[in-house]
This record gives sequence, structure tokens and C-alpha cells, in this order.
Amino acid sequence: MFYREAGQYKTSYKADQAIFPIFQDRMAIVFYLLVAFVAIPYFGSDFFITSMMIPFLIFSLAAIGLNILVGYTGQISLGTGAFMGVGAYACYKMTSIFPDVNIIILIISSGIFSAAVGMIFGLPSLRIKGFYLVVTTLAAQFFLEWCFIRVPWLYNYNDSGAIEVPQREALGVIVTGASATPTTRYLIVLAIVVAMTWVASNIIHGRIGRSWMMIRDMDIAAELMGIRPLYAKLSAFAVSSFYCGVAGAMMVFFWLGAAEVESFDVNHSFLILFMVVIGGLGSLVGSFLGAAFIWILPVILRAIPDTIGLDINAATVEHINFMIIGGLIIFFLIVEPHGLARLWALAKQKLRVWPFPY
Amino acid sequence: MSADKSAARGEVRSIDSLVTFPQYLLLNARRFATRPAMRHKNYGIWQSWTWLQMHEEIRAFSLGLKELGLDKGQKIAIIGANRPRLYWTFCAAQALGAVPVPIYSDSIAEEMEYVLEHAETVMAVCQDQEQIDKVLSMGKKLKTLKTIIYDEPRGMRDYDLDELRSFEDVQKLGEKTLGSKDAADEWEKNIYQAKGDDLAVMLYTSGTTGRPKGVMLSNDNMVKTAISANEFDHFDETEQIVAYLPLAWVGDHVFSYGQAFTAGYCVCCPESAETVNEDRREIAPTYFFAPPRVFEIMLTAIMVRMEDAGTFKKKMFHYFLDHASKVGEKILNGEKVAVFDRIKYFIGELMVYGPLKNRLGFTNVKVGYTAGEAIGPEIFRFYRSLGINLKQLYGQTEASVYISAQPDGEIRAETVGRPSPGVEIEIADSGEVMYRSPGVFVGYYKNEKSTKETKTKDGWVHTGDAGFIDDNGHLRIIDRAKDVGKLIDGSMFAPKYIENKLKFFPNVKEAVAFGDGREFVGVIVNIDLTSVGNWAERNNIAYASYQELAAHPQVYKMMAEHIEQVNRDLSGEEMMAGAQISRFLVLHKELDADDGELTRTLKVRRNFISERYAPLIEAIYDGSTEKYVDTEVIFEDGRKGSISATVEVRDVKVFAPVSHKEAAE
Amino acid sequence: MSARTAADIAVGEDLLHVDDISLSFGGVKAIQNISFNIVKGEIRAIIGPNGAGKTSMLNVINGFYHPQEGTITFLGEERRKMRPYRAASQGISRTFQNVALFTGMSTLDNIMAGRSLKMHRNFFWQMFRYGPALNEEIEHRRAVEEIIDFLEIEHIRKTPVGQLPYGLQKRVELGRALAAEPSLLLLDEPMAGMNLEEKEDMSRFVIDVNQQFGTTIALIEHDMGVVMDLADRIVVMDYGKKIADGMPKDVQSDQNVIDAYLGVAH
Amino acid sequence: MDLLFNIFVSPFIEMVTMPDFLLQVLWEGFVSGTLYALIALGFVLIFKASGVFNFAQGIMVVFAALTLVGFHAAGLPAYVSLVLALAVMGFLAWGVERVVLRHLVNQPDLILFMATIGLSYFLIGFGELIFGGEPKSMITEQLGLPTGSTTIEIFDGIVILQHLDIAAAAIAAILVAGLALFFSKTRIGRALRAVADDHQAALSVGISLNQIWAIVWFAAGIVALATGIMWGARSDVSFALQIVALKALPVLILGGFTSVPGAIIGGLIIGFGEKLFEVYWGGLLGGGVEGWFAYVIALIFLLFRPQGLFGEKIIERV
Repeated sequence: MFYREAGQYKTSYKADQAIFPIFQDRMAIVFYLLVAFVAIPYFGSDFFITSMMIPFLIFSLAAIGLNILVGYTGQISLGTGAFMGVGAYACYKMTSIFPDVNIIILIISSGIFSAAVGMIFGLPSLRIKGFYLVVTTLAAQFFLEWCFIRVPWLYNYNDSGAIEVPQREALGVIVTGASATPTTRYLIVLAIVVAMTWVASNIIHGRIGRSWMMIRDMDIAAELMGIRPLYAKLSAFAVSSFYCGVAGAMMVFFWLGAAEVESFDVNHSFLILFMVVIGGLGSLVGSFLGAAFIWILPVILRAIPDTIGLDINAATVEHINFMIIGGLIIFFLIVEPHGLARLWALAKQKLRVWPFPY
Repeated sequence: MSADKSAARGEVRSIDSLVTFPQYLLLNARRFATRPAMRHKNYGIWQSWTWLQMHEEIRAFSLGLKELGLDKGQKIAIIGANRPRLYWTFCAAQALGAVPVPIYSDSIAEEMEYVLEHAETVMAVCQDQEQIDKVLSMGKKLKTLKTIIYDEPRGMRDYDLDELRSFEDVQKLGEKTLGSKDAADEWEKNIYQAKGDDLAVMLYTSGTTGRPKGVMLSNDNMVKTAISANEFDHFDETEQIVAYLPLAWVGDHVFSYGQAFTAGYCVCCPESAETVNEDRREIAPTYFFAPPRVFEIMLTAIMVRMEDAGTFKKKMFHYFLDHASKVGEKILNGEKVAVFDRIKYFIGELMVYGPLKNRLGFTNVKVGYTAGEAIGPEIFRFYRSLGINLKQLYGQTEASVYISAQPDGEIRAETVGRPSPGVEIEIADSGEVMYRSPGVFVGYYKNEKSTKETKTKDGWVHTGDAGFIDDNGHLRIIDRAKDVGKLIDGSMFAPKYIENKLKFFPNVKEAVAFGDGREFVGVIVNIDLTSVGNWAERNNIAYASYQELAAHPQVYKMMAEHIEQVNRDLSGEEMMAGAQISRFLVLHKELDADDGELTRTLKVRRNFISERYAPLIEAIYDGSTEKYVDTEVIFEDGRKGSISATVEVRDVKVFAPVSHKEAAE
Repeated sequence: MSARTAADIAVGEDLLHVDDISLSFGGVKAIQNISFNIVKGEIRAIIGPNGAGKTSMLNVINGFYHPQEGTITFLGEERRKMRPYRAASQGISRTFQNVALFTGMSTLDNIMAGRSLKMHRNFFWQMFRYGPALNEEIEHRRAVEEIIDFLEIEHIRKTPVGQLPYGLQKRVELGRALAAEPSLLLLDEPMAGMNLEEKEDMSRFVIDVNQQFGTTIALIEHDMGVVMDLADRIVVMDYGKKIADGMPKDVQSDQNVIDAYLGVAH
Repeated sequence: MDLLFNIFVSPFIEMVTMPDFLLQVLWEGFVSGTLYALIALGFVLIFKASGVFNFAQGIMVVFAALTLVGFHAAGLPAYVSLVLALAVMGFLAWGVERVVLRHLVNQPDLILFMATIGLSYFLIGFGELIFGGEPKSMITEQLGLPTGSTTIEIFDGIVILQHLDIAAAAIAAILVAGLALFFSKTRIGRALRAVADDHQAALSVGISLNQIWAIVWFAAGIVALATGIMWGARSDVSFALQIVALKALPVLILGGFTSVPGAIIGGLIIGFGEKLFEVYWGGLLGGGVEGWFAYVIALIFLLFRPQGLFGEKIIERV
């Protein structure tokens, strides 16, 4: 309906291969960015920003990371939580080792460590396929969790065993620690997530992304087309873990403020996997939609009893929450196994052909 | 080829002194050097040429043709779909004073052979292997044809004939001569030497009877017509059009070549015939031309598709369409409309009209024309109510198209508008429409007799159509003059008039009416497979073939209803009330150009049909209720076969004439 | 059609030479002591009844299976074991018996994928989709469009291949193999499961590829009629053994071949 | 040098010098191995018949145990509770087939896998809602299971065997034997095997896939209940168990996804290996290695034998 594509013709491959070839889509992106960068900081309450937007963005980034692996490369992973942990602990260590380096640089660099760890645990994927790979990634998950507990160097020999975020400034503004305002933290997270999403989209639409998808769709044919599985799979593991690592570091530094091993347990891996599957495998938009669904829905559910004046104790609400989420996951898988992204694409298609049904 | 070397460097001539299209090319290469001249969807994107680039391409090719010996006055055939290179060939040939002769690319070899031979073409530029094969199949019969040039090299590897050359090769040949200093200058000089009364192009009209005739049109005919047409609709270099109608048809030649060169606008060639709709959507032309049939098909497709939409959407769609039919045209014509209706129309534009125009690629249309046949008033109004400035024009090859056209703001479905600028119209005593204009053709090639029959000494041309000028000064066309006849009781019988009324029903594809010198009017109807097929599907009517569907009692019932409606309409028209349809049959096969039942431009060949289906016509008039027929058909690959069927004939209700006074109340 | 004569073949230069190849899977002998050559520019067919080991032979040639015995000489280089991507990078490209397209990708992307070996821009540029990386994409897009044009699949350019009918999928797969600009093109039953018209189309494309690009083609096919028309020379296999090798007319009249096809007991 | 000594020499010296302790460790390993094997058995049953990788098996164990305890806590006699718990598992199997599986036929494995994760979330929420979130103790005595322990004097030391563990091993053995009989002797059992081999073939002999799925899920439910009782008796009944249940995965890798004996042997290998490693080498790494050891073993194993212990070598075809 809002798509007016008549007259949008392409005279060069550059225009035709653009990631958003339709003018209205580009406008929509501009609109979303304006909302995210201007409207939300301006109008959003602290609660909204801290409890919904920041974690939503961070989980979106982690979901993008996992989606690169599962959705684009077809390698199942249950180690997301641990890879996020690697990023978080790496960033924490770096802040103590290089206290003067800009924290944002450290956050991004922490991804390098998780990428390295991801590659190591990705190595078995060269020989192991399908569910067998789940075991490898679970090995990573539990081994790394164990490291987070048993290697006290990682948390600077704290008695609590937790990592706590020091206060840091960037460009004269306090960006981490308890005194950083939610809006500041939100804007930094948003900027990083937007930039990294853009990069992910570029990679996916290019040669490397194509090699991932080739491996995913038909690995044997891919190899016969000259794709080296080693490069394709390991690059996917590296990029994926990088994203998860940065998400993990941001989770601690811009959201939680402190964390211990529970923040990176296998349940987090599941959570992110849900986001990816519900959002839609092989879709960046889906990663955002999935994160929104899985993260924001429970926040809303929790708020419901209060709003309608029901007196239910918190534990019960939590149990019902679990049931609803579980039920919804099954419901979604039955109704639309390709996730919210497919619904999104269908809606878009509907609008493009409006008023026709197809 | 560097730009500065090739930028038209000769003398600067004033625009008023230009009399040929190659001269306009030189002008455009200078004044619109960086503006797009042509686009072609190829290799997935719109390959584009600016006027300067196109100038270079044409010059190289033209010089190449010269090298190959093409000379002033010689004929060069152009065969193929709408491709930039084929359009360039027109100009390249004209630059040398040669005469391009475009030929319908869907002609069968036999038809093509006649034209090639009759026009004494020395060269042929073909689009692809398919056309080359047709030309080569004529072998040595074409004595004059020396060189054949092809645009698409696909599959041409195995043809090692001396007379075959690729377009590129010819261009290379031409570029080589550019090495010598004077070639370019001489080429330009040659272009400026051309005269207005030199022959510009020869177009063969398929005609409803007999062999095609070669209509000779001069530079003056074409250039002057094109210029006044541009002025009439205020076209300039910013227009974009999609060239999709046959090259050999005068309309396309004027719109996509003549008007484009004089106005300097951009012509876009679709990727293939199947992708025309999509390509039009991408380009969103500002100027659009189509015969009524195309508008009909489009409307049918819209309605059929909407049938599958959800209830809500369907309701909304029809609600707003209803509203548009009430106020849309008024708004377009700038008439007074209530504010509330305007708001409603605005919402409709947002929800329905806008998106619909967008899907059809009509978003940017400034002017749309329909011509060639009468368009159904419903269809015409439908498009206008959406805010598309669709107009009618009346024209002929012999007139370089324009005879009359509707000026903005004076649009009525039943007329074809006022005389075009520079055109005089008179109605002969016989009722035939005659005209005189700068566009009037030079004559029929090698056919003095026909020329004399058609064109008087003073330059008046017989259109062969019967019509009259109405109270508003608009021309109305009734029918082919020679087809207008009388029933035995003396009532006027205009078959085309009746047929058109029938054809305005989406379910009716074609209708042929008989009645001249008979007791009553009888009709042979062709159903529209898309539309009726869709209806059948929705109503769970099973059918295995066209033939089966056509003979279905339900289909007959539907056709009878349509015909009754036509009779009701006719009964209200003074002149026509006497000739209502009494009997009809639904033909068991689709009328087809390959079987000679239609012309290449898909007009009905009345005489041929009445001979071919004589037994059926007899059955209409002798009162039988059914008749067995066996018809020979030609398949696409040229094989012959036959279709036989028992066709049912039915009676329909006739209405008493309504006097005009009563109708007015 | 200008079919090559026996003389043409005789003077032709060997592109591939298969020497005494044997391949077995845990005791099952798929291929036994097979030798033949493929001459530059020819269309070479491998035919035989079901289970004759034809596909295994192709798999050996492009490095997917490693034969226990024998050697393969391609472009003058002798080898036995190699990874498939090595074979691909040397210029061997192929299609599959059961269409093995990348189903989640569009026609365009599938054919683009066929050009993977020709694209090299590094990760850094890929991240920004800018400069060399973008230029590379565009340059190869152009090459891919030529293939799309060649195979007449413009109208499905942006359609996900999973939605295409079988015949078109086969054509896209051919396009993908062509995109690599191979010196040897292996076609595994390119016409399997097609109707007559589709077969004719595909035959035309195969011949066009051979003539227009001069690509050497080795193809496996079931339909004897098609093979006889297409191939310059034919290898006939049965139960993993070579039972005949020669020009179509010779093979056609060979008693062993007739027996194999009629199923005479061994 | 010290490190190498600690890795390669001292643990073995320890084993030899203290054989009674070694035996005790092995027994512990055997017991936890049995439990792993039982969980893995549930996985295998379902995977074999439906190709579904049932992530919820671990939760089903807890859920079954909770139901049993719950009924008893509501005042019902132990054996009635047991029967009712069985009925609940049957109902669950029926419901899963009806609501979930039936609609997901022909979906990719990952989707089915995700659905079972969704199922486990649902069961966790449901279980905690009904029975509360706090850990419960198993009604061991009420069910007539033996308690107490036997101390065996051997190698100048003692090995303590819990009676319960012995019972667990026995019950596991009975279950496996029962299942083996069921598969080979009954019509449904044979049908199940047919389904595992070829869905189409199974359909053509007139077996309803839906029934079969319900039956295997019920069978897996019974196994889950048995496992839950044993496990609950050793520790508490709580959903923390799901992490432990994940260890069925490496067990399956070792034993193969479709092999019942494989599940048993795999379970035992993991059980023994884990305990031995924890006791004799874990200290070097700071302890707590039980959490990941099983996975690493499976991982290393996979690298050398991707098809599992009992799987056949995979020939890839194109």
C-alpha cells in the first residue's frame, strides 16, 4: 500500500544489488533510526530504556551472532551463553589491564577473544554435522562455565567470584558504572548494535555470506563449487562468536553492571536460540523481532497481573510465564516455522502488491 | 570513441530548419548530450544511452551500412521486437537517405517474403536467429537482398554465410572509416542535404483485405506530425515511454521514434514480451499508448485478481471504485466537486487508486492514448476515474497517425476528439470521413491504382470509415464505411458498432455481426478464455478445452444475457434501434491471426470469416438450433489440423425501440 | 550440427585421462579397472544401466571419492587423492543427478555462487561492502547476467530456486556450473525426469555450451537417443566395468552393449 | 615435570595403592552411569521411532517424579500415586502427539528439536505451578524401595554399596530387558522398528504413525518415571536436574542415537570416566570437572569416529 515502486528502475548493478533497493524501505530504515536515536531517548522512561530497550538491543546482537551460525551457515550451537561470557570476561580483564583505553574500543576488542575461542570450538564442525555439533558446543558451554568459576584470574580473584563494572568515561561522559545514565548507555549500545548490524548485513550479502549459505544449503555442492569448508565454517564461527562476545561484554558493562557465571549459563544459550528460531533463521530482521518477542513479551506478561489488579505472587507469574513462552514457541513453530521474519516478509509483500492479494 | 571527438561538431542549425530525424539526432546529441535517449532492460538492468552515446552508435552503424553499400533511396528491412539497435537502424538508414521498411516480426515467412520482395529491400536487419531463419528460408527468391545483419549473436555461430553480419561488425566497419578525417563530416553533410519531401519510411499496412500495401511517408509527413503532436500534449525531453508495440506499426514508429527524436525524450525497451508489465511498472512512463485490447486485458486481470482478495479488501476496493466512478472524472476534468467527496477521493487515492496505478505502472502517466478501435465506455471511464488522463485518438498509417484527438478537458468516451492540429476533416456525402493534413502520405509503393482510389488530387484522403461531427465539433466514428449496410426492412446496420458493444463485456473476446441485406442481425461470439475460465473455476464448472467451455449451456446463458443487454442499449438509440441481435452462436474456436481470421493487428477479417463459417451463418438464418462444422486450423509450428464441433444457435429477446423523448425523461 | 569426426578426436589433445581406476566401498566394487580419456572440446558420454557406477566415476573425477587404485591425469597433472575444491579450482565443475541447488538462495545468487572461486576480496572490504568488494560483486554480476541471458532464465532471476519447477532448476544448476567457466563440465543426468520438450531445450543448451564456449563436457545420461545425438564419443559401463568405448554408431552396434541394456545374465 | 608426573603417574599409583577406593569410585561411576543410560534410553526410544531429538526427556524425568510425589503429598497411597503418575505420563504422551508432533510432521530436525525445548519450558512452568518450585524428596520407603547400605570389606578397605543403587541397577536392567522383549516379540514393537527403518514402509503395512508416536512417548514416559524415582531417591526432585539430563547427549554420541545397547554402554562409559577423572585428575584442574568432562570425551570421540560407537561408516552420496 505504501510501496510505490513504479518508476524505481535500476540502471546499474550497484543500484540493483543495493541492500535496500526500494526507496520506501530506505525511508523506513531512516524512520526506525530516528525513532531509536531521537524519540526513544527523549520520551522513554528510565524503566523502559533500562529494562526493555537495552537488553532487547543486546540480545538482538547476540541473536544476530547466533543467526550467522545457525541461520546462515546451518551449524547448530548451544554455546552462545558461554561465548557471550568470554566477551564479558575478556572486556573485564582488559579494563583492569588497560584502564586508560577507551571503554568502547575495549568492548569491541573483547569480541576478538570470543571469536578466537569460537573458532577453536568450531574446529570439530569440519568433521561433525547436525546434532552431533550440539554436543561440541555444549562442551564449549560447560567447559567455559567451569573456567569462569575455576580460573580466579578471570575475575581478579574477587571473593564474590563476580565481575563488577568499573566506572569509565568516554569523551568526558560517564558511560559505565552505576553513575552512567540509562540514556547514555542506551545510545552507546544502540550505536554499536546499528553499526554491527550494518556490517553483518554487508558480509551476508557478499562473497563470504554466500559461502556460508552454500555450506548451509548443500555442503557437498558447495565444496564442489570450490568453497573450502574450513574457511567457510570457521569464519562463520569467528564472526558469530565475535558478535556474541561483544553482546556479552555490553550485557555486563551497559546493562547488568555486574555478572557472575549464572549470567552466561546454558539457559542463556537456549534463550538466544529461541530468539533466532522464533525470529526466523537466516534473517537479520528476524533476530530483532525474535529478541523483542522473547525479551519484551515476558516483561509485559509480568506487568499484566498488576495492571488488571490481580494479586498473584511473583513466583506464580514466573511459572505461568514459562508455560506461556513454551506454549508460544510450540505454537509458532507449528503456525510459522520460518519465524516472525517470514510474517514480516509476507506483510511486506502484501503491502507491495496492494490492493491485489498476490 | 571519445566524447569530444564525436560530439556533433558540424555547423549549428536552427531547430526550425530541421526536416529529418537524423538532423534532430545531431541537434539532440548537442542539446541533450547527457540526457537519456534510450533504455533497454538487458542483463538485468536498464542499460541506458544518452543522446550523445546514441548518436555515436547510430553514426558507427550508419557508416558501416554505407561501407556495405547502402545508398540513397534503397530499402532496408527491419525485423524484430522493440530493441534499441533496430530503432537506431531507422536513423542510420535515413542518415544515408535510404528508406527503412519495418516488418511485423510475427509475420510468417510467406508474408515476410512478399514485403521483402515488393519493397526491393537490399538489406535486412534482424533481431535474432528466429528472424534470420525466416529470411534465409526464402533462399534465392529474394533477388535484391544482399546483406543480412543480426542484433543478437545467439545461435549464429554455425551460420557461415557471406551475407550475414553482426550488428557489432557493421559498427566496427563504420568506426574504421571514422579514422579518416572526413568521414564524420561528410556523414553530417549528407544528413543536412536531405530534403523534407524525401522518403522517410515505408510502412506496410496489413489491411483487412488483399495484400499489404506499402505506405510511403516523407520526412515532412513524419517530422511535422511528430512536432505538432508533441505540442498538442506538451511533450518535452522529460518524458519516458515504454516501446512495446510492433515496430512496423505506424503508431509505434511515431511515438517511439518520431516524437522521441523531435521532443528528445527517452524510449525504454522491455526485456521481453513476457516482462512488459513488470518493465512498465519499473519505468513508470509519462506517456503511454495502447490499443483498447490492452486496457481491456488489464482491467480483466485487475478484476480477476481482486476476486481472490479477502472480503474486507474486496469491499474496500469496490467502495472506492464506486466513489471514483462518481467523482473521479470530474476531478480529473477540473470540474466542481464537493469537499467531502474530494476528501473521500483522496483517501481512495491513498488506499486504492494510487496503489493500483503503481501496480500498473501508471503512476507518472501525463497522457495516455487509446486508438485503433473503439474502446468500451466503461473501460475508458474506469481508467479516467482513477485519475489517469486517458484520451482517444483517431488515426491511420496514411495520415502518419493523427487525424483527430481529444484535447485535455474535452474527453467523452464516445467520440474520438477534434481534428488534430493542421488536420482538416470533412464528411463526404456517403457519410465517409475524409481528411487532409501535412501528414498525408506520399502514396502506396508501386500501387498507383490504390493511391488514386484513396487520395484525391487535392490531397484529401478517404478513411473508409463512416462517421459524423457531433454538436460539440467532435468526430464520431460509426463503422467501416463499406461495412455499414441495411437490413431488409431498411434499418441501418453497423456491424462494428454492435460488435464493439458486445466486446465491452469482459467475457466476450470477439464478436462478428451479420445482417446486411438480411432479415435480422445474427452474431458469432468468441468467449474470453481468461475471464470466462476464471468465472467457470469459481462456479465449479469443469471443462477440458476451450471448445467444451464455449459450448457449455451456462456460458450460452451468460452470453444471451450480455446480448440482451446490448439489445436494450440499442433500443434506446434512434439510428440503431432497428438492428438488434436476434440470434447468436458461440464459436467453438478462438479467432486467430494464424488462421487468417484476424489481421496481424488483431482486427476481424469479416469477409474471410463469413466464407469460412458460411455453414454456421446459414444456420443462424435458416432457423436451425445446431450445426456441425469442421474447420481447418494451422498450428504455431505451421502444421495443419482440423477442429470439428456441433455448434448451438440460440434466439435472444429483442426490445421495442424507445423513443428519444421517453428516454430523456 | 557439425559433429566431430573420428579424425578430429584422434588428433585432439587429452584434457583428462583416467587410468585403471578401481573404487570400492567396504567390499562392494563400484568401479573396476576403468580407463578412458576425454579430449579437449568433445562431448563425452558415460552411459550404462542403473548401478553401473557412472555417478561414482564422476565423483572420482572431481575428487569426491578417492579411488583405491589408479590415477587421474587432468591438464597434465597426475593425482589420485584430492579434495573436491581442488578439482573445482583446477577447472572441473559439475551438476548433480538430484538437483543440488542452494535452495535458500535466488537464481541469481546460485549462479553467483558458482563464481565463488573467482572472487577474492578480503574480509575487510566485505565488511563495508565498499570499494573492491563492491566492484567485484558488480563485475561478477555482469558475468552471471550473461549466463542468465544464455540460458533464457531472465524471468526467474530473483526467484528463490526452491520455488522453481524441476526443469528450470536443472537449468539453473547448469548455469551455476557454467559460472565457474570450467574447462571440464561434468553433467550427471542433465535430462533425468524431463519431458520431451525440456529434453530438447536442455540438449540445445548442452550443444550451445560446447560450441559457444568450447567447453569440454562429460555427461552421464540414461536416454540412449539423446546420448547418440549429443555425444562425440561414448563410454559404456556395466557393473563397474567398461564394456565399450567409441563413436556413437560403433557403440550402438556393439553386442556387449546391447546385452547389457537388454539385461542378459552375466 | 611435576605436572607430567601428576598427570601420568601419580593417579595410577593412587589407584593401585588404594584399590578399595578405586572400587568405590567405580561403583559410584556405575551408578551415575546407569542413570545417564536410563535418560539416554528415553531419548533413543523417541529418536528411533520418530526422528525427534527430544530435548524434554530430562524434564520428563523430573516431571514424572514430581507428579508421583505430588499425588502422594495429596494424600494418596504410594502405589496409587505410582499408577496415577503413569497415567499422567500416558496422557502427556497422547497430548504431545496430538498437539505438537502431529502438526510438525516433515519439518526440519531443528524445528522439531526446538519444539521439544518449548515443551520442556512448558513442563517446567506447569510442574512448578502445580507442585511448587522448591526441591522435594522422593517417597522412597513408601514405594518399598530398599534403603540402607551394605559395606563390603575388600583389599584391606571397605566399599559401601547403597541398597537403593543396587535396586536402581536392577530396575534399569529389568527395564532394558523388558524393552528388548517388547521390541522383538510384540506386534507394536516390531511396528516400531519398521517405523524407524522406513516411514513409508511402515505406513504401507497399515501402522498409524500417530499411534506409534504416542506409544513411544509413553514408553519414554515410563522410563522417565523410573529414572525419576531412582534419581529422586539419591538426591532431591527438582528441575535443576535438567542440566544433568543434558549429559544424555554425550552418552548418545558414544552409543549412537538409535541403539539401545549403545545407550547403556555409553552411559556406563561416561559414568565411569567422569568419576575416575574427577577423583584422580580433577584436582589438578581445580575440581568440578564433572560438568564438562562427558562432553569433551564425546567431542574427542566424535573427531575420530563421527558415526558413533555402533554406527556404520557413512558413505556420502551426491
